[in-house]
Amino acid sequence: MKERLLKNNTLIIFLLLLLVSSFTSESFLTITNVTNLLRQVAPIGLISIGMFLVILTGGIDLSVGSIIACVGVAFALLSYEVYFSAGLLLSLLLGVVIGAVSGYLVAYRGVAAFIATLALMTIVRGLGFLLSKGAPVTVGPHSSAILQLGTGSVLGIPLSAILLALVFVIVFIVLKYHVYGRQIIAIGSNEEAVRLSGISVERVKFSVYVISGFLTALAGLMMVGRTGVGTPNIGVGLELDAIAAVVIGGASLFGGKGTVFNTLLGVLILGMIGNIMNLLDITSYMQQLIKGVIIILAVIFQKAQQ
Amino acid sequence: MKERLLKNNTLIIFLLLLLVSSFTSESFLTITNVTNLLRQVAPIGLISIGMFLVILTGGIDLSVGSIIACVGVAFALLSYEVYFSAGLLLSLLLGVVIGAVSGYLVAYRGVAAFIATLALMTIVRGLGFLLSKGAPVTVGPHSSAILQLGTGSVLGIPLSAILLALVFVIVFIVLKYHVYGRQIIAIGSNEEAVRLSGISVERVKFSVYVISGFLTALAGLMMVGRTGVGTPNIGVGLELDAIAAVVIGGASLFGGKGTVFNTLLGVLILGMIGNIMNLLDITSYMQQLIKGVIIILAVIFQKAQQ
Amino acid sequence: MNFTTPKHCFEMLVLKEISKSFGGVKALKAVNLEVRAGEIHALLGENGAGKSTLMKVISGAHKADSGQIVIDGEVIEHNDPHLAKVHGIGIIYQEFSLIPELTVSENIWFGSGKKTGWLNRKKMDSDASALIHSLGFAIDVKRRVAQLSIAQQQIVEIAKALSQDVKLLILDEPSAVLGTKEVKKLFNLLYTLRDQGVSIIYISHHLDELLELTDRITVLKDGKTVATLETAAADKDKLVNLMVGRELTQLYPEKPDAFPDDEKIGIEELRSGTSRQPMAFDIRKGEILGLGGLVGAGRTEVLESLFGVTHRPPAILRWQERSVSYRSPREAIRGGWGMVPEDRKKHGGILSLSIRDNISLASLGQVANQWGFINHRKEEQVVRELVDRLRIKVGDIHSPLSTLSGGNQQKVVLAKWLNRNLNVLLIDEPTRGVDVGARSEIYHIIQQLANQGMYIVMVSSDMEELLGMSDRIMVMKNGELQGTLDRAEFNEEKILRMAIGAN
Amino acid sequence: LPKERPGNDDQGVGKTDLRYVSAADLSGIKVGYCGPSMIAPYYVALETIVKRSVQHYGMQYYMADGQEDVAKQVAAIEDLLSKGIDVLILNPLDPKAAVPVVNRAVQQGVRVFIVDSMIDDAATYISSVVANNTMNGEKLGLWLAENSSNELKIAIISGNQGNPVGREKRLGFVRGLADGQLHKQAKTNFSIVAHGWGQWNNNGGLKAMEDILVAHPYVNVLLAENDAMAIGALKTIREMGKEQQITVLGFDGQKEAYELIKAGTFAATAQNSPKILGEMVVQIAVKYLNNEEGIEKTNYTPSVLISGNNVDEFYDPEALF
Ligand SMILES: Nc1ncnc2c1ncn2[C@@H]1O[C@H](COP(=O)(O)OP(=O)(O)OP(=O)(O)O)[C@@H](O)[C@H]1O
Ligand SMILES: Nc1ncnc2c1ncn2[C@@H]1O[C@H](COP(=O)(O)OP(=O)(O)OP(=O)(O)O)[C@@H](O)[C@H]1O
Ligand SMILES: [Mg+2]
Ligand SMILES: [Mg+2]
Repeated sequence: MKERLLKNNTLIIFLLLLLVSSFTSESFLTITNVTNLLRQVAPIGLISIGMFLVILTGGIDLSVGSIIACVGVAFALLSYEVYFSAGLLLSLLLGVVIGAVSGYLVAYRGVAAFIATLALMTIVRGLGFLLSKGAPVTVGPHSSAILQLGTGSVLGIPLSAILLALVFVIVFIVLKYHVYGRQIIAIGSNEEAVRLSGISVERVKFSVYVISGFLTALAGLMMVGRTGVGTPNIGVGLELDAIAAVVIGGASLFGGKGTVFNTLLGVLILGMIGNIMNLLDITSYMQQLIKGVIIILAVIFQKAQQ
Repeated sequence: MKERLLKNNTLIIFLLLLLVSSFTSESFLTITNVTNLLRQVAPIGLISIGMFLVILTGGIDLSVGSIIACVGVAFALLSYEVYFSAGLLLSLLLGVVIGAVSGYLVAYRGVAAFIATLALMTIVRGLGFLLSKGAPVTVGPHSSAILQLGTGSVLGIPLSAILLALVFVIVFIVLKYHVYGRQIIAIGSNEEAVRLSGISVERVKFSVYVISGFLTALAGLMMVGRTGVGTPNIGVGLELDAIAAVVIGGASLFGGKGTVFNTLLGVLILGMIGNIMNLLDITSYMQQLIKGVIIILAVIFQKAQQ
Repeated sequence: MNFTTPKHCFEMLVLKEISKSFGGVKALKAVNLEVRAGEIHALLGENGAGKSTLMKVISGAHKADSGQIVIDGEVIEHNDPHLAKVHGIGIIYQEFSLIPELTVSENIWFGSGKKTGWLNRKKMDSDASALIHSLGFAIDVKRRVAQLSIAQQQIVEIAKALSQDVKLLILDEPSAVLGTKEVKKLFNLLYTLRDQGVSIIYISHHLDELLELTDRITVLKDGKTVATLETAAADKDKLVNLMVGRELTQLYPEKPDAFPDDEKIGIEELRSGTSRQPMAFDIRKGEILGLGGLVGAGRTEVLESLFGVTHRPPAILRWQERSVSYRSPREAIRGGWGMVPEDRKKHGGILSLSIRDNISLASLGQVANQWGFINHRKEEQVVRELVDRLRIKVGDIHSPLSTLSGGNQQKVVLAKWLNRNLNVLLIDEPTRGVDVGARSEIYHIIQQLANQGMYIVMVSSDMEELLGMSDRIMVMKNGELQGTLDRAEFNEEKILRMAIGAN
Repeated sequence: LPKERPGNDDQGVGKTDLRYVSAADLSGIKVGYCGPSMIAPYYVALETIVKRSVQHYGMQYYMADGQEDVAKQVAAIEDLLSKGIDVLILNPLDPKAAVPVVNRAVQQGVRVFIVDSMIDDAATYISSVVANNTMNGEKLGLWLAENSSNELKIAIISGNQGNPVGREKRLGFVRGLADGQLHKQAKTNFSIVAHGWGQWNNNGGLKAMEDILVAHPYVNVLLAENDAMAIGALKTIREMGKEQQITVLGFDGQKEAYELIKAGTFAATAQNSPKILGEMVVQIAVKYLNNEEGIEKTNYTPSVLISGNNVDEFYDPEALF
């Protein structure tokens, strides 16, 4: 166990960054900031976990940024039509349905994941705009409980972070102890061999896109919870952040490799980079530059120790 | 030959679209519109050809949208410092250098193309903003000859379209009749075998990113040529359009498959979709939706006949 | 160390103290090898002995950690396949090294042709065509390699290696994917080359081939040279002894005299690729039904349509008064069928996954509770039992399958099916590329399964194996059944005649 | 070769017009500014002005960028709060989305001022300074009604989808135009025949205009929601030789637009000066910190229409924007 932790480069990068951050900014390790940081990474954390599962099977999901937006808009619109809980369920269902469409195209029609989810990214974004008529939609008063999801906390820990932790634990356990998890990993390594072992490759592949859609919808609700508004142009480029987090976590884009723990670390690393740079008053142009360089360094470091 | 054309699904899709467009809008086949269309697709055509070469080797280049912007800004800034021709050369060199960095990371450091070029996308975009301080830069009067590249025409044919045709022909011939072209295709098909044949896989891989950087820089100059302004926030999401064009052209994202002719058709198809929908006054939300659906249909159609 | 090499050396190739490790694995430990000009030199050794690695060192695909390569008295230092070509070394790797998306002629000239410049496609095509003809084969050189059968691909590999003048030709298990007819042609070709003064290194696990073809044999064991002997002075027992360090017990298991009961599965309406006539045959309980024929005869396809792999209308199976057909491997496995596919690396095992995960993949239900959660302790116990039962040589069942030698990988793929209560096991080329020692173990396992009452169908291109293992042999040609032989009628020539349709 | 590229550095902002003098010592005050993005020259100019004005009063300046995404803007504000700012100057991406975080800031004792874009009244900010986009639109509409007689076939090029400021601008325009025509001829006589999207930049405007002019060659008015897109569209108009046919209207008062107005190819634009906005909001914040009375909740910058008549008064070749 100890050895494995020492060999975990993502963990090393994470700890290094933590150390550097604590020393360079005294605001970094304050309770406020840590709480903020957790709130900020929670939605992208959920998305990245879904993305990780998709990437494990050798796929990719570019539609997540659009799903975030579309689900947020849908929830806000529904808040005027149905009860809060019904709105929640229907919004999550929307995410699931979009994921199912991607999954169907990839698993059952053999469309390359990149292109299928790219098309859905466009379609779903358009849908979000159509539904909202292009303007942000404020959540109705009967559903303002959604704000709890974004800003509420239990014993000082943000609710959204707790939810993320919960999802993390479930996915961790499933990957390690459940037949389904074993199948996901195996498919990413050698699809044909898995098929010949009597496992329905299609069904498993389909399912990861559905999960990704679901988790992204959940993240979309969190985003609404932070602002109280469903915004159709939110989350542009988010898919790239999520993918970057997964890869910094050491996963391979060809599938079969990586752990959900490291994906979470990848999310935290990216979140911390953004946070500390804001704290250090680095201008946003410079931030982009530095972020790119850190991603490259992290990935090269990942490879170097292998 | 005839048979091969009949079997070319991309061509069929293209012709179908052409037919439908001509019938639904009488403006479509006017000289003005065709000229516009050619001007609009020329830059993205160049980029897609570069992208195609990268994809042939099994890679991907996400940095093109940022290169477009950064090169445009650099050219505009240089127009106040150096002579026109020097500005042109230096801007193209910038594209080449950025491509070389991607190529180095992918070919010599083994970083996954997706992540290396994703990082560069961020870095180069930041660089463009840093250079321009966030504001568009108007090209100096001594370099206004650049406008020829964007708006000039020879015998009624836009200069930019002629340039695109030239690049297309060169790439076509190289892929078919030059050893280098064989090597590019071979790498995407079976990298290990190429290495065992004593060919420097690294050098070939490196080179395609350089070419992609060069062609994108050329496209960037075309864009500047259209407006006379170097804009740092141009070209966001362009990489996805280029990739979509290549895939609609029947290429595989795993490399080794596809033709540059079909890539060009892919570019025209996407360009026409956007153009005809604008001509038909379809609202932009609907446009996104329709575009996504057409991409999916095209790809499924591609697969169906194989 | 001080090696002085005489200028006019009898040896065309001398390897001195070559060592090579991969991370912690020492693949070669100071190997010495001498190959004379104009001889066919065999390299023999167990799976993982280091044969392929040694050849890759010669071809420049790997750089040796230490040691010297001397070619025609000249010490060469390289880790560049191109330089090896300049020195007249041609090689056919064990794994295919063709480029699927290029045509046959493009492949033949790839690498050996110009490194840069323009191509003369017409000349390339006609030269390639002439080359293949001169080897005694015929393949349309304008076809893409992806469209060729494996045997044809192997021929292209050979043509590619001979596309330039070679002084040394290395063939790493070339016969594994060739049929008897092609192997004969290949041997004749090699004789001709030898007579022209070309040195040849030939690797194979088929002792008969080596005894027939080669002039000298070098045995490799655990990355070290054990001995080099004149073929004339060698026999099977001696070779096996050198190779595995022990006497080989009987290669093929005892066959039972009779079958306890007369249960059978009737196969009807089986259509495979090229066949016009649907096939029909029986599989008997407890027997091993051998499926013979030339490479490309459609045997793999028969197994695949039984197992529901292909998308053709599935075969109809009549069994215990019921009539079923499987549309997917999943359905077949539910029905108690299992298949060990032909291509172990592509379809059989998952190389990057652990040995444990590979073995339990098809039977996760057995070690999981009703909610699908896996009991790791139970799983490992089951896996360990199977590893012991099949005598799979593993250090740690958690290390990836790729760390095992070929024979042991094959056993893992077999072990995967032994954890289910199978009724029927389909085995495609059970010992392709597997060394003699492991082969014998695999044969005994298969026979044991049959004795326990399993239905077994075994495809094999190895005539000896087919004769030694089968209770009945079905022979196919061009996707059609040519006939069935009982054990009493077994006869190599008869089978061959049926396979080429000359009966 | 000209050695100097005109006005694209911090000096190009022009002189400050900060007349208010602070009595209190503000050197310990930390001011955070959070804008919607740094990818439009307008926002870059605004940030520069706010920064200079904050430093003018000796206060410490911090900034965090919203990066075009409401979620990222919320995160950016939170990061500012982590730094312990006393004053937040916010240019919200969305009127509603920033409300929860603003109220959280206020609870922590941070004094919040809003600039450029409106925020919802549910936010407990102290004061806001905005350009009256609707009013600006109206002025353009009125001007057009005034200066035209034939039937108007209007094309509109908007920035990006879902942007509330753009919406105010175009709706204000339509209102002003309708009102103006009703006054003038007791009926309206215009139709909006095309709507394109230009991503707020030159190229976008150009490309949108190409397709618009092919489909609707009879267009005789173009309204672009910012000057950059209008300038891009003008290229197309010129290429197609329709300068005489089409009246071009823009928003914001970008320097290049003024030059074109002087040249006569650009009809009119409505000033939305980042300089005035930035200086006003900082000045109001300083007044508040000095406990001054009578600070308005909402403050509008003057709405000014700039056309050929008055462009010389406003044109500043050194201006950043
Ligand atoms: N690229 C590599 N990386 C790590 N280990 C390797 C690599 N190539 C070979 N090995 C290891 O080196 C040893 C020798 O392998 P090699 O392929 O040379 O055996 P071989 O004699 O050709 O076996 P076979 O008869 O199965 O082909 C094995 O333990 C193998 O696992
Ligand atoms: N990769 C391939 N591409 C195209 N055709 C193929 C390919 N492999 C085999 N074939 C063709 O399919 C038919 C049946 O092949 P199949 O592999 O089932 O034969 P087989 O008898 O099992 O041969 P093998 O001994 O090589 O396994 C033959 O006509 C063969 O030429
Ligand atoms: Mg070998
Ligand atoms: Mg076979």
